[in-house]
This record gives sequence, structure tokens and C-alpha cells, in this order.
Amino acid sequence: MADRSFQTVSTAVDPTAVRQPIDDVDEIVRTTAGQLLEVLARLKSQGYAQLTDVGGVDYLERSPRFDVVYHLTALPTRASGVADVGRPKRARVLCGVDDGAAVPSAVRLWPNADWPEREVFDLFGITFGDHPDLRRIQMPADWEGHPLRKDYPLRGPARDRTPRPPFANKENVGSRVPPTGEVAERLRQEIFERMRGERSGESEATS
Amino acid sequence: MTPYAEVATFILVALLLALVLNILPGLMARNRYRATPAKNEAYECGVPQTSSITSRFPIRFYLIAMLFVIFDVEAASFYPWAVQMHAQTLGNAHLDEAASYLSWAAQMRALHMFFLGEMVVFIVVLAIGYAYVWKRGGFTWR
Amino acid sequence: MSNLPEWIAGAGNRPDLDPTAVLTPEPPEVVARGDDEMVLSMGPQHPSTHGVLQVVLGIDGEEVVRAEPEIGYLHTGIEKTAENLFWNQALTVIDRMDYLGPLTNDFAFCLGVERLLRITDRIPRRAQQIRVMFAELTRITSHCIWLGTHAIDLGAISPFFYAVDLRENILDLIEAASGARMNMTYFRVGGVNGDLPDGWLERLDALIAKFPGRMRDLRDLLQKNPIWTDREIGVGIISAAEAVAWGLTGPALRASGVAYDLRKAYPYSTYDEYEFDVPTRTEGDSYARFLVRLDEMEEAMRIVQQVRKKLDPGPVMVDDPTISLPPKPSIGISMESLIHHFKLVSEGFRVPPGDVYAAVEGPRGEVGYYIVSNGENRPWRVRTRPASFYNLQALKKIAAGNLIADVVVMIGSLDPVFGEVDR
Amino acid sequence: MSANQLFLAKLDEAARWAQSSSVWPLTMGLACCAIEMMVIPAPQYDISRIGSEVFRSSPRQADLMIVSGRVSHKMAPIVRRLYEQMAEPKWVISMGACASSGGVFDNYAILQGVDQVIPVDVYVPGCPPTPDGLIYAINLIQQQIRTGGRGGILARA
Repeated sequence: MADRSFQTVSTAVDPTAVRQPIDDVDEIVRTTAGQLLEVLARLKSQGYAQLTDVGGVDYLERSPRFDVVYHLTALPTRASGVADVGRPKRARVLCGVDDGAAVPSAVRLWPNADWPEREVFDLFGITFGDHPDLRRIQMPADWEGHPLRKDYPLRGPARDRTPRPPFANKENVGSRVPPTGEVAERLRQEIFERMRGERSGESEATS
Repeated sequence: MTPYAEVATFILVALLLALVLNILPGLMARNRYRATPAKNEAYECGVPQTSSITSRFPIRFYLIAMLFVIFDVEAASFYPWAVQMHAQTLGNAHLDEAASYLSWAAQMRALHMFFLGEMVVFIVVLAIGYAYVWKRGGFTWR
Repeated sequence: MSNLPEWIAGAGNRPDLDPTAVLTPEPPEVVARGDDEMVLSMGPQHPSTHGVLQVVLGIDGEEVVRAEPEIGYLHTGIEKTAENLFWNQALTVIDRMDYLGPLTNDFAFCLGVERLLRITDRIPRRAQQIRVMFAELTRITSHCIWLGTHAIDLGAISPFFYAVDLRENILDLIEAASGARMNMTYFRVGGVNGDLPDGWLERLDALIAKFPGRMRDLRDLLQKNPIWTDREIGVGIISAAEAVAWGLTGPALRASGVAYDLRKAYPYSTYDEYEFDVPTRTEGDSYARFLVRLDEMEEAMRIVQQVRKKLDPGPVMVDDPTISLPPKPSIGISMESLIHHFKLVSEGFRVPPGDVYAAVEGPRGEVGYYIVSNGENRPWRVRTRPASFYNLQALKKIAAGNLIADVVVMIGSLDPVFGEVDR
Repeated sequence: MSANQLFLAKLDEAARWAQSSSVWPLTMGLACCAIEMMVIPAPQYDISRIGSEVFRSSPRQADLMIVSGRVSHKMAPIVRRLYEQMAEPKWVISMGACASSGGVFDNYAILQGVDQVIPVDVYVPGCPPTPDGLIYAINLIQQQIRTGGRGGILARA
């Protein structure tokens, strides 16, 4: 049976601090906006030729509120067979950013950083320093607000057109156990009493 | 009935048909659909028009159009020539008396050669024009 | 737009809504109007943009001087919606990102969550093999649609009918096993939703037997067709270094010479037990990408054959009641499974806090998920690494300086899917 | 019924028969439903049996708009403009749950139902609907044309 220890852990404010024994990336670097370009340039010179992905994460209560996450892959840059490619190394650079702070753009190191950085700006509001053409990429140009922020309501502030059926009310700010309504609550209580009743009735060996 | 009567009726029927087919839909369809502003604008993949079309078109378009007209008309003129040549060689009564001193087969061959020669001259003249345009690079787009 | 005919004003069947009020203002002028250069919008609704892509072309006659792809017309906020659903429920929205290879998204997401739950090695072998088989089958169907629409863009209609016919045969198999033709959410965290129905493997053998003939038809139609080769060879050339710099992956990268295939580089879910080779070419033009995808379809069927022979019997779901739903009949009998079923349905399972990046080789390239969990029963953040988002961005580099007709060929050869580009 | 009305009624019936047996859809594929829409002209489902296999890419020549996929707020004005640029009489099929009601995406980005921007004649359930579901919707449109409503020469609207 899976070890149940994590079932009752309280919500971690900074999940990236908890280092799981997972071997998905070979190198993890946490920097701030200041040394970001220098770290990225160093990694590129070490052979990480491809910027695989640039993404944003919003940790609401954490001190540097946002994280801009860069994934790099060490691919050969000339024609090469499966053996030469082998198992390319992967790196993850986490750059902590506060609300309103700017991050230097990585377009000069890798040309394909242009669109993902525009998307992080569009959906999170993190501005990128010397980005050639920083404007919204996914949302309409006149959209206000940055949707992927945790404090942005799921259904959008001004676009609440259709009245919501009562059973479809979902909490969308932060994450809490969803309200399951009184019917479900009564059923849950009844199940737990019966479970407690059963366990105390029979001997411990059966559970 | 002079041959021109047939041509006149042909043109008349064409004009009549064009008129009817243009007027009738206008009468039948009641104009109950008032056009919205977007309907009168040019269709450009769903977005408002991005640039005015009054700006000048590059000259290459007109060059291509002219070349097309020339060589398409040339190709089109093969049809009547071929039909006429086929009809001529099938035999024409009124030719017999004129060149009676030639045998029937000889007449046909003479006529045949004349038509063929005529078309060869036509093709050669246009081929010279074609070669000239090709050398001057009229066909390459850039 | 006040002078609307009356039958539009009531918006037909929604009298309570005034349609004109809903509209956001018209999208602003995307490009300033240059006086000499004519700007044309190869806009969101266009037969050969493979979806809602707007390429704003600055053209001089037939030649493209400047090309600016504009995306976002299909932005669905899938990542935000996934943050408000349970871990297993999030699969339903993630499934609808890359709708040509829907199981690719599920595969990558499930691998990521299983790594966070640390149950990767306890997934039953049969489930992993079924996942490989279905991933390869959807790869073939995705390439069929790509071939069909790409051929139609260049004026060839019959390859579309042949390709869709092959796709229909495969979809019948997928529907028999997973219940739906597309967006089937067949992969779940912990395994696969249900075992293969009986008689399914025999139908698969029939498909495997029929496949070589079908592939020969598809190849004969286009591969040596002079019109096709004239239109494709030398169009949209990307060198190996440029392909890596622009973040290309999948067939686009392999056509430029770099044989980077995640199934070989980071073997996941028993991929290392089958031998298949990675088709690569070095020219890097549209014709090379075309050939690489055709060869890939044959390699995919080769893998399916090997999985078919090695399929182990056994369960298809990890036997951990806190993660996988207990079998239905056991709910009426044992109280334990009733409780587990109830907890899973009403609350979902919790994933230990942490972040993980899991990637899978999709039909279009590396589809990766950076999943962050803070120990709750809902994902804190699901960031997708969309393969066709980066493949399409390369269009900015290769589109300028060609004819408009060549831009159409390039878009088709990069094979973007806009559910994945716009998420 | 005077001779004139009889003649017009027969003419209207002929016009409706012609219009209903050649309903030309507009090529406007948005998302997953577009793939299922693309499959219906193919040999397995083959809507050329009912005369609709000609997918026009310009709204000027189409009489049926199949909204196949989710409509985002950036795409809504474009769908509206395409609808207005279509020639009357025109019909709309809202294909799939996302076009009909926002479907599984009840969030900031998706229009909760395309009938907020254009009037819809037939809604097709499913996510995505199977091709035969869509063909049945086209049959319903044909039925609407033949039995009155828009179309023909006498109808007011």
C-alpha cells in the first residue's frame, strides 16, 4: 500500500523547496532576476543548446511571488544520429520574481524565447526587460488583467455573462477542499461513524 | 437567308438570356435583408481590411496577364482551324467546278497543304514572340 | 451596428442577451499600413492555415517581405481550468489540447503525476504496454490528418480520402477500447481506464495486416509526384543549428538532421524493450519533413506489432485504492472500497508537494508538462511545453523572402495544432 | 387561391427544394470538432450524398456556417463578422458542447455559447459529436429549409 504519510501534510507554500527524489532534470539552479542572464549564458556555454521551455508559476503567499521557469536541453547542434544524441542532460532554472519586477529577456541567447516570454507577460504580467516586441500573445489586445494569476477569478471578472446554475459553484481562488454540500457531508459523516463503529466492534486484526 | 441572320439571332438570344437572368433574381428576391456595415466591407479572412487596395499593383501582374492573353488566344484559335480543316477535307461540292482540271484527290491535298501552311506560319510567328519573352525573363516572377 | 435586421437583434433563441453588447471591440490594426508594401491578413479563417492562425503578410506582389504570425484565437485557458479540477479530472481538459494526438497530453501528464506520487515503478506492465500501443496508434492517425490536409493545401484531394480512410480504421479500434473516437481520456493516473475488450487483438491483427498496403498507397500518391516534389523540395529550409536554436522538436528537428527522439533519449513506459529506428534526414526542407513523417508512421506500426506480441496479461490499473477507483462490483460488497470510491470521487487523491517535468514524444515533438503540486488534491500549476508552439514560431524565420504559396507549404509541413499552440 | 398565388407557391417550393439539396458549408474549423467536421466529406460518411460536400472557404458563397469548436473571446468578433458577410438566407449549426454552451471550459477565455454572438439554428451535442451526429444536424437544416422558415422566395425573414 502507498505510504499514507503525505495524505495529511499541510499545503506547502513553496513546493519547489521540497526536493522530491525524482530524476527528471539533472541540474536545478535557483537565481534572481539579477544574475539570470549570466546563469543562462553559463549553462548555454556548458552545452545546453536548446531552450526547451519558458513558463511562469504564481505562488500567491511566497516572498518572490512568481517563478519564471526555464528548461534547457543539451542537444547537439549538428546532424547527429541516435547514438550521438544519447541521453541529453536537462537543466531547470527557477528565477524568483516579485509582482511588478522585470526579468531580463533571453531572446539574445535563444531566438525561440520570444513567444513564451510574451505569453508569460500576457498571462502573468511579468515584464521582460529588453524584449523586442512585448505585447499580448494569447488574450485580445484590449484585455485587462493577467488570467493565470492566482487572484484572477476563473470565470473572468467582466465576462460573467451566463448566470451560474447553483450546483456549479466552484471555488477558484487558492485551493481548498471543495464544498461538497450538506447531502455529501451527511453521507461522509455516516460512513465514518459506521467505520468507527465497525472497527471498535470487531477485533483490530481485520482492518 | 443570308448567313448573317443566324449570327444575328445567336447574338439576340444571348443578350435576351443575359437580361432575363439578371433581372429575374432581382425581382424574385425581396430586399428584406438590410445589409449590415460589415457585409459591405471586403472579406479578408474575418478581420477588418488591413490595407487599402488602391495602392499600385506591381507591374509583374500586368505582364503575366498580357502574356496569358496572347498565348491563350493562340491556343484557342487552334479549335476553329482544326474543325474547319476537318470539314474542308470531307468534301465540298462547290469546289468541283472551279478547279476541274485537278483530280478530286489532288484538290483535297492542295487545300490541305494550304490550311496547314497557314497555321504553321501562325505558330512560327508566335513562337518567335515566345522565345523573345523567355529570353528577356518575362516568365520568371522575381 | 445599430441597423440590424430585427431577427438578429433578438439573437434568435437568447432574447435575454443583446448580442452587440457582448462583443469585445474589433481587434485593433495589427500592422500599420505601409504605403508601398501591401499588407494582407492570411487570417484566422483561412483554408490552409490548419486552424485559427493569422499570418499578417507584408507582400510585394507575390513575394512575402514580412510575415508576422498572430496566435491566441483559440486560447481556452486550459491551464487555469486544470488548476481548479482534481488531478484525475484535469485529464479531461488537458486531453483537449492537442486534439490530433489526444493521448499524448494524457501520457505526459500521467507520467508526471505518477512520478510525484512515486508509483512509476508500480504501474502494471500491461498498462504501460497498452499506453505505448495507443500512443503509437494516435501518432499514425495524427500523421494521417496532417498528410490529408497538407495535400489539400497543395491541391491534391485524393490523398485526403486515403489518409482519412486509414484513420477511420484505427479510430474504430481506439473507440472499441476507450469508448470515444477523439478526446477519449483513456490514460488515467496509475494506468489505463479499462482493459482491452475481447476480440480487440484480432481486429488489431487485421489492421496490422492491412497497413503496409495502405502505406504503399499513400506513398505512391505523393512521394514521386513531380508537382509535389517541385512544391516541397527546397521550401522552408532549416539547418540543424537553427532548428535547435529555435526550439524545434519532433519530425521538424529530425528532418534537419538531429535524431532527438524522447522515446530513445529518455525511454519511458517500456519503450526501451522494442527496437525501432528514428527516421532522420539532413536537408531540413518541407520534403524532408514529409518523408520523415511517412517513415515514422511505418515505425509506429512496427512498435505496435512488437507490443502486440509481447502483451502481458494482468491488471491495467495500479492496485492502490487511494489512487485508482476500486472495481465497481466490489463497492456493493466491501465497505473499504465504498469509502475509497467515495473519497476519490468527492475529494480526489492528494499528491505530495513538489514539482516535476515529464515529457513525451508526441506526433509533433516533445510535449512536456511542468507540474507543481502543493500537497492538495488539485494541481497548483500545470505548465505545458507545447511542441507546435515552438515549431510554429520557426515560421517567423523561414517565411520571409518566399512566395505566398510557399508560406502555405511551410505551415503545412510544420504541422501546428492550435489547441496546443493557444492552450 | 388565385393562379398567381399557386404559381408563386410552386416556384417557392421549387426554390426551397433547390436550396435544401445544396447547402454549402463554410470552412471554419476552430478546434477538435473541426477534425470530425473534416471527416464528413470523406468516403466513410460522404455528405455529397446530401449535396453539402462543397466546403466554401469564403463566406460570400456559403449558406451554412458550422461553428465547429470552442469560440474564444478573441475569435468572437471574427465569427460575428464572418456570419454577417455570408449571403442570406443563411443557417448556423453550433457543433459540439463548446460552441453550444462553453462545454467543459467554463472560464475567462471561452464564450459560453456561440449563440451570444450569432443566432443558431441547430445545436449538435457531443464533445466532439460523431460525424453522423453532424450529418443528422445538416439533415435537420434541410428539413427546416423545406418546411418553411428562411429560404425560398416568399418567406418574410
